[in-house]
Amino acid sequence: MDTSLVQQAIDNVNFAAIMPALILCVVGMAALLIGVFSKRGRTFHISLICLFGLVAAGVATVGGWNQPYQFGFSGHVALDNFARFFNMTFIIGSILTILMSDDYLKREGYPISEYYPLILFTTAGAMLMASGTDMMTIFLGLEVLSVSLYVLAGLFRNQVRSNEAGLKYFLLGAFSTGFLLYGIALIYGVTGTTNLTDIGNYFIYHPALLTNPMTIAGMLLLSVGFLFKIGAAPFHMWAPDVYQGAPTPITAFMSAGPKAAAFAAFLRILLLALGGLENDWTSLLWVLAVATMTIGNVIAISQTDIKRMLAYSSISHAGYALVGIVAANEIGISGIMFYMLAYTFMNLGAFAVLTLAGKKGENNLTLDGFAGFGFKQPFLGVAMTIFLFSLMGLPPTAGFAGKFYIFAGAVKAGYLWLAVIGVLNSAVSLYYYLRVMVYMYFRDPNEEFEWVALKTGAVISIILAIIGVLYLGILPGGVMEMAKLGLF
Amino acid sequence: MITVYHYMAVSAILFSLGTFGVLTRKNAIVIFMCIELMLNSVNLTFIALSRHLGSMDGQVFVFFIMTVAAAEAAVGLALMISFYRNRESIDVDDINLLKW
Amino acid sequence: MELLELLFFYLVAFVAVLSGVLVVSCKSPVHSALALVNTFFCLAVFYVMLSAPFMAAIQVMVYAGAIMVLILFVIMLLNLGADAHRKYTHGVVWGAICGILTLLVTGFFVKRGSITGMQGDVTTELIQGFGHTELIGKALFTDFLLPFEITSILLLVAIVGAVILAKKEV
Amino acid sequence: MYDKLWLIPFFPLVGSIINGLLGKKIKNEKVIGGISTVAIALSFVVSCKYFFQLLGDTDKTHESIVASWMSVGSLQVDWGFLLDPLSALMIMVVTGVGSLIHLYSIGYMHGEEGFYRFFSYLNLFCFSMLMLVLGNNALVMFVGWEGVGLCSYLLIGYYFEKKSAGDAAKKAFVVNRIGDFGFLLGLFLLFWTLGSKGVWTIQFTEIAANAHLLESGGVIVTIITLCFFLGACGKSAQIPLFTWLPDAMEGPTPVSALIHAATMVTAGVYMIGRMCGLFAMAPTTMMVVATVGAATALFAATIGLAQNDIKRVLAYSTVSQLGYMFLAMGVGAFSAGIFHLMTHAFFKACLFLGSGSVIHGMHHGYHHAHLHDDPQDMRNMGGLRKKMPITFITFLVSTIAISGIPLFSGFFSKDEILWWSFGSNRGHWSLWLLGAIAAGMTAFYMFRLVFMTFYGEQRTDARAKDHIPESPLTITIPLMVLGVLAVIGGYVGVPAILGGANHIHHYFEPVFGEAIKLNNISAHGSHATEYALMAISVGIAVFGIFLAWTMYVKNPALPGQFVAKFTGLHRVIFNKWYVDEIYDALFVNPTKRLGTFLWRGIDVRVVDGIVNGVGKLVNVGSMLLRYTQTGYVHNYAFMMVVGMLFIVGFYILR
Amino acid sequence: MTEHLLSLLTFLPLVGMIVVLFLPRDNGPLLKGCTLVVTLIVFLASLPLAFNDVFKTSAEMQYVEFVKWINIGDYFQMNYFVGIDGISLWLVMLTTFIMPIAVLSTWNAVDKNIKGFMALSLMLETAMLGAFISLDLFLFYIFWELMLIPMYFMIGIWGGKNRIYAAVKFFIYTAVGSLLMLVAIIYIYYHAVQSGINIDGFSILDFYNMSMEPELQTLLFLAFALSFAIKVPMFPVHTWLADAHTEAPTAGSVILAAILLKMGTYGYVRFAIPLFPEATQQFLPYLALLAVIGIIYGALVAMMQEDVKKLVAYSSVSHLGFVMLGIFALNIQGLAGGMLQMINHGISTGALFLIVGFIYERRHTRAIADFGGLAKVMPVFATVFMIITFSSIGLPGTNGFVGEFLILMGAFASELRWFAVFATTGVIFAAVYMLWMFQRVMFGKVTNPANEKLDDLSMREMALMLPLLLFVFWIGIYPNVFLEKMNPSLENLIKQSTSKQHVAVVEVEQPSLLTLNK
Repeated sequence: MDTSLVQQAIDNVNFAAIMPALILCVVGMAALLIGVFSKRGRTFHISLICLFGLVAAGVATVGGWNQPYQFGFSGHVALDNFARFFNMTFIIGSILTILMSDDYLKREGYPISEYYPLILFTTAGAMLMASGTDMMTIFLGLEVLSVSLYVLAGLFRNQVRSNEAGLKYFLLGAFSTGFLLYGIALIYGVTGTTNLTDIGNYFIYHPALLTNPMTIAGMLLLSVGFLFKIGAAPFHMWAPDVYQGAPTPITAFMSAGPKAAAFAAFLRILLLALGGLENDWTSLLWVLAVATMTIGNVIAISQTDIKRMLAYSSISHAGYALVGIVAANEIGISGIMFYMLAYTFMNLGAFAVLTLAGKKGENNLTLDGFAGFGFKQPFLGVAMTIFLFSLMGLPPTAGFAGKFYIFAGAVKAGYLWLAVIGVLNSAVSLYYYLRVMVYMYFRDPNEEFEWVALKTGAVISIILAIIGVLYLGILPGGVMEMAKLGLF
Repeated sequence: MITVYHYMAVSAILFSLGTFGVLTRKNAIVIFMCIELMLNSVNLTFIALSRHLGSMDGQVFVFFIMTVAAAEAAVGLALMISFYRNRESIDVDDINLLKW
Repeated sequence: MELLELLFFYLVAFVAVLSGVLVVSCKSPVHSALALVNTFFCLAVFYVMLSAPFMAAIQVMVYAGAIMVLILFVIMLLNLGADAHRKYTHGVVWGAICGILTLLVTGFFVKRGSITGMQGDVTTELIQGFGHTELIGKALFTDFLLPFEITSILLLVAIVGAVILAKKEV
Repeated sequence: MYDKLWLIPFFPLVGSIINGLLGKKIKNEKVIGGISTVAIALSFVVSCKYFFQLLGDTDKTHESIVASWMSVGSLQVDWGFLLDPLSALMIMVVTGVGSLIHLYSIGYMHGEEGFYRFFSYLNLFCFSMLMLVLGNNALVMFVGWEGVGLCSYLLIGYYFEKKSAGDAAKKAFVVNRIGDFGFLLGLFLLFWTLGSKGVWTIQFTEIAANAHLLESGGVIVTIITLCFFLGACGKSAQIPLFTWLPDAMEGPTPVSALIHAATMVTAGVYMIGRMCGLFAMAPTTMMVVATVGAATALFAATIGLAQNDIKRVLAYSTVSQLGYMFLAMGVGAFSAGIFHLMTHAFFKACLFLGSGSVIHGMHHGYHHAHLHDDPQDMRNMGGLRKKMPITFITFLVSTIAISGIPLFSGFFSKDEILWWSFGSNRGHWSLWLLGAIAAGMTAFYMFRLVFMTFYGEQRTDARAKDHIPESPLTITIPLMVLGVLAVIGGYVGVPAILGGANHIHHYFEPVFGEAIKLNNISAHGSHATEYALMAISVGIAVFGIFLAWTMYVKNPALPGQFVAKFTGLHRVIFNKWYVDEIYDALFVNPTKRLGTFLWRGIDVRVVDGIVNGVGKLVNVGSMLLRYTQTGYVHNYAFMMVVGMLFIVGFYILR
Repeated sequence: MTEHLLSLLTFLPLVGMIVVLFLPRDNGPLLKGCTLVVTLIVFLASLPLAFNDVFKTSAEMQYVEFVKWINIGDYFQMNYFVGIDGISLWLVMLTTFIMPIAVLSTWNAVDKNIKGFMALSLMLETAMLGAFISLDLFLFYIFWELMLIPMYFMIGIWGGKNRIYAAVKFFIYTAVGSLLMLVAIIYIYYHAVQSGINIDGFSILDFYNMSMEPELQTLLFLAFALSFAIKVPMFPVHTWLADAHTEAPTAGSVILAAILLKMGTYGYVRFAIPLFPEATQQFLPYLALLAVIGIIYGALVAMMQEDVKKLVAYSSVSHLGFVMLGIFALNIQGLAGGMLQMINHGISTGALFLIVGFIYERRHTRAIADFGGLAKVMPVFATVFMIITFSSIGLPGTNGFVGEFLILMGAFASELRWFAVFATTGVIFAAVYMLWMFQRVMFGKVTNPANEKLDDLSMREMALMLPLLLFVFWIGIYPNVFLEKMNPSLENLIKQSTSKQHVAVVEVEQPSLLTLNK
């Protein structure tokens, strides 16, 4: 009995299926150890190690592209193209984050070596979410990600805003976890399993269960949990505060990677496990998508703090991405994948500019603080402009291609009005994005404007982001094709 | 006969109590405890269901939930401590610097 | 026997709910914490009744033992018992409405729900024969190996996080 | 044969371009003036050649296409010229009178700033006018039509530093544009109507040939012709669009003579003549034309009675005489109308140039005495016949001609018109009556002008009165030539009952004959009637002269008494029946107010208000929604629970 | 070479922009010179298009280039598909012709951030040319939106006092419309896919042949029409224009008026009408009504303006109203007139903005009341101004007349007869507001001492105006050069918009694409 058990366990192990996450975890732990033995305040080499880890994970991901699916661990993970695509998104997000972080942390006075491993663990958690095919894996991946993010958000422990961000995120995140778990429990009760494929199959054979209040309630409570992570209304309210209070690179990271991870997991659950409830969740998400993008865009208009404004903009982008889920067709889903990648580039790029533009304490990241910025710092100005245009969704940028992709899905699925509302929302969003540019270029700088030095890491991340934004904007074909192949 | 519904009813009551507590209490630690209460109610559901369905998955899930709760408790309490150091309070009404 | 069991169930359930009420209503966090411990114990009893003794054990050990001790420790560390004169609740009415509604909603789907999931092979006999702990262990190291490993990362993150957050200096 | 017609407008165009581009460099007035005068004179020579060639030709209609202009689908427009008796006469008048006035201008405009500009414009005007009369289709005519409007604008605004000049120029152009509006509408309607009958054309010859496709006397042809008539009204200063012409006297006097007396203002008459085939088919329109013409003749004459500005009197006289021409066209006397056009060109040009000569002299005198009195006010003149004899004689001759005294040109043409207005089957005795009264008034105010200017005491300021010279030769030669023409010009159209052959009538036969014949237009009546009418009109004219003599020579105090007695009437007439004021109140000011309202009210308040309002609304919504983000965790948690309750509640209770 | 001529034209400015970006930022003349050279090269390179006689006979797309661009299987395909016919030919020419003039006009006017301005100008040229030559709706949309960016910055950075409001208004106003168009574009594509016709990406040539049920056409047409109407701009969505024109720098105004506004009218001709012929018929009276309101309204509002530039801006509303009326006449005269009037408006109004720029550079004011009597001080300027004024009024012999005449003629020959009657009153109002402005600026005595010593036009300024004047008369006197090359395409367009047979498409039940686990 013992041997067979061991054999069974060994048979189930398939490292290939978790390779990218594995690499990140190993490198993360190594970096932690090295950090312990490094001189306090020296973090650069740690960041390099972590970058290396990310690149390695990237190689592992890309190397497996279009290879057969890797299942493993008793159906707990599946490294398919869907996961690989999202993994690339996470890796890119993390790389850009780490690049912009080092000088930022030093400037703000928190050269914490554990920071980088935590980012790696977060990324690993995100990867597990994206490739998890069991509620349990997804939940644990989510928790790894969340717990790391609680820590990262509250990283600046002597800064009240950072504390507050971390604490708020923690309290609300834990609260939402309660709903998520309750939802999972109910689904488990109805189907007797937590494996997504099994759940889906079970519903196929027992279609009567699809109208059971417990099933629906389970689906909805589960959605609440994910919608919270995505930042969809009315579960979005943590986002602006946390984004504003968290360290800027973390804000950037949070709004890209974890959000994409939540989308990935949400998509998998909805499509694999709850595909039978399509009518229910599309109608729900229809409303929530509209609410999310409207609230995000409308409130962003009256913001003066750029970080907070981008936080609201991030909410509205989540709303656009939800449109893809509502469409619930191939184009919409590939669209979300593409959009998340595009959003990673443009949003991280914008935040990278902010990390450079800010001064210690970051009290100057307001619209007024940006007056005349474009001419004083031409490079950052142009970069910010490109990112903002991309966020607006104007061609030829990634944002446009992404929006086009998603709205194409919605239109094809017949959600014409949703697409119309979406584009009208984009019109509203023009106003506040343009206002940043108004301040950057059309206003004279304040008296006390000081030139801020460009830091290599952040500049590299900005350049990478610009390349990404323009490449995805002008020649999106390849990546769009990849997103298409990424359907599971 | 004690059915699974009995357990689930208790669980539902505890869940609602937890929600109520989260909404009404001011002390962040108590809020956290209320969240723990909610998680525990979920645990109860899981185990009851697991027993009812005769599968181990639910219990394993509870196992992981407990781990997660522990991890969250560690991080959450650390966050509260560092917040307390700065604000001399863990009243959630004092967590109001970031708004609008 | 069954009736007795049922009565016992109601008793435990009553205590659990009462403790839960105390958790949310006690002014002092310490009292709340103690009430919560009480709830946990009640749940442990339930677990035993559900023939999950291992879960009951770790419920007591991890929850009541570790987590609640940690919480109590922090309460004491921050000396939160001192500011008892302050108002400790807000929005009770709205909270109560929400709580009741939540109860209604959850009650509704519990009542209407059909727990008809696929039946597994774990029977009382198996538990008694093979042993609950063994079953859990088997599950963890075969089917749930990956989640189990993930929890290690999770705990690592939590430890590292707690350390860097609670450290006083950089 | 006729393929060099384009030369006629070409010379003035070249002259205009040369002067316009190089005039500033040339500086020498003689050269500039010379270029222009030679240019127009060359045109005159070419015109003469073609005119006589046409006289000897049996085929009376010749077209010459220079190039295609626009070719869009069924619309084919060419740059083409048409020479027939009508246009031949017109080019003779335009180039002939034009040449004289160019010559005159050399002297008159001596020393003016922008001398080259003046001649450039003048040449450009001649070019446009020749395009107008020579165009073989309505669009080329329209080019000229608007072109003369442009030149009129430029020349009226020649003294652009004077506000009144600028205003007058603008007014002239805008009022003309109102007419053009009619012209265009008529053209579109005509094009479309004929097109729907299968003939897509705007060529005059083809229009004339296909006019029969339209329903004679029908609504459509009436509307078409009324539209064209609106155009004619604008150009030829008929009621209700006459107000610009008196103001146009702000331009230099040669301009008044050429444009606002001899040529441009007669374009409307010419156009009706050109379209006679259509007009003849629309009796209602003809009626309107005749009535408007007669009314204008009388109305303008009444205003002319009381004006003191020498040029204004002439201007109203022009309006009045144009009214006659329209009366003629309206009653079907096409050839008589054109005949009057020609004679009027001679004597009115002479009168204007004469007045210019007087003004020139007065100006000289004032300039010498450093005075700034108005050199155009007749109350400052008097007794000039001795100072400027040539001017006086030519002026007098022309005045007699315009008054319709037998043996002078005006008599023949005017009498022909009056006879037709009475005797034509399209006429009416009341039209004749109006015309006759107007003729009497014309005689009165013209002689009032002569008497006030040349007779009696010299009322000029003592310091200036001895320094008023006769004008130089460049001025007097055109005067003399035109004076002679004013006398003899009428003999081409001596009516049959006076033993003449009425050459002009036969000359126009190829142009108007068919239209008249097809629509049965004829004037009949006994010779006795004709003689009687002639006598009455001459009598009225003589009475008018007598009255003028009584009031301004014999008894100069009389006008004052008269004015004192009829103060109200005089004021109304003196102020031109307040037509300008009425127009301002009725059209100009409401339009301005409407413009302001549309701008400040609609554009800024409503449209932009909505746009900005939506923006503001979103902003306000943003401010409000923003405060949902209270920063308190329990509020957020509350929202989450509420959201969860809504969602779950909705779906499971659904 | 010729087969890639259009791409060359379009992307040459972009290359130029990159070159400009690497030039030293302080060397103004070099930057300007380089930009000017690039635009001139583009103009010269575009001349073979204008001299190609194939347009006289063929309505086919010429110089077609087709490159696969984005190809996502059954999702969607976009191609780099460009080409021109007689309709776009002259707009391309207009663009390449106006750009050097606009650049030259900045010589003294733009003195800060020259590099940025020049780079944006070149980017704008690429975008505009791209929009005119695109035959793929998606590609068109990309260029269409791309135009906003440089213009936004031009207004916002180099504009007048109220520039921020104007720039933001311009951007949002125009973007709102185009976003709806984006949805419509996507919809058309999937409709085409569903109806089973053979399509090559978003190629409009394929969409032309697609039949749509009328209700669908209505919706899609409205989306397109709104977008284009804002760009034109038609009443009542014109208010961005006054602000944008007024605040933009001279070169910006010139480009905006001369080319950008044509995007809207071009959009109608190229997309809205042939794609949705039945909806066009349905909305024709309303759009024509708006066009006529625009004509009269624009004129009346222009009349009362106190700011020269604003006056010219509102006159654009009026003129573009004519263009729209001509287009909606949907007959050859009207369309030809409309197309010609687009060019005319580009030339005349462009020139007017240059003129306003000249006096603004000298006096730094645009208020009419600050001027007066300039004709005496600046005679050459007065002459040029006068010619352009009359061109704008539509005096025969100048370009304006030919266009207006054909438009009105066409409108009169169509069902829009009564609209044409009212539109013709615009002829009167045009004279009123232009001449009144001209009088107040140029005539009268010099009352303001600041106006006494103004320099007359310099050689550079004359060089700007002379080409424009040349075309004023050329088009006025011999428009056939232009007309004959657009006629075949226009006739083809009329055929498309009238003879298309519409068969009701059988509703195809959309198969659920989620075959993921079912």
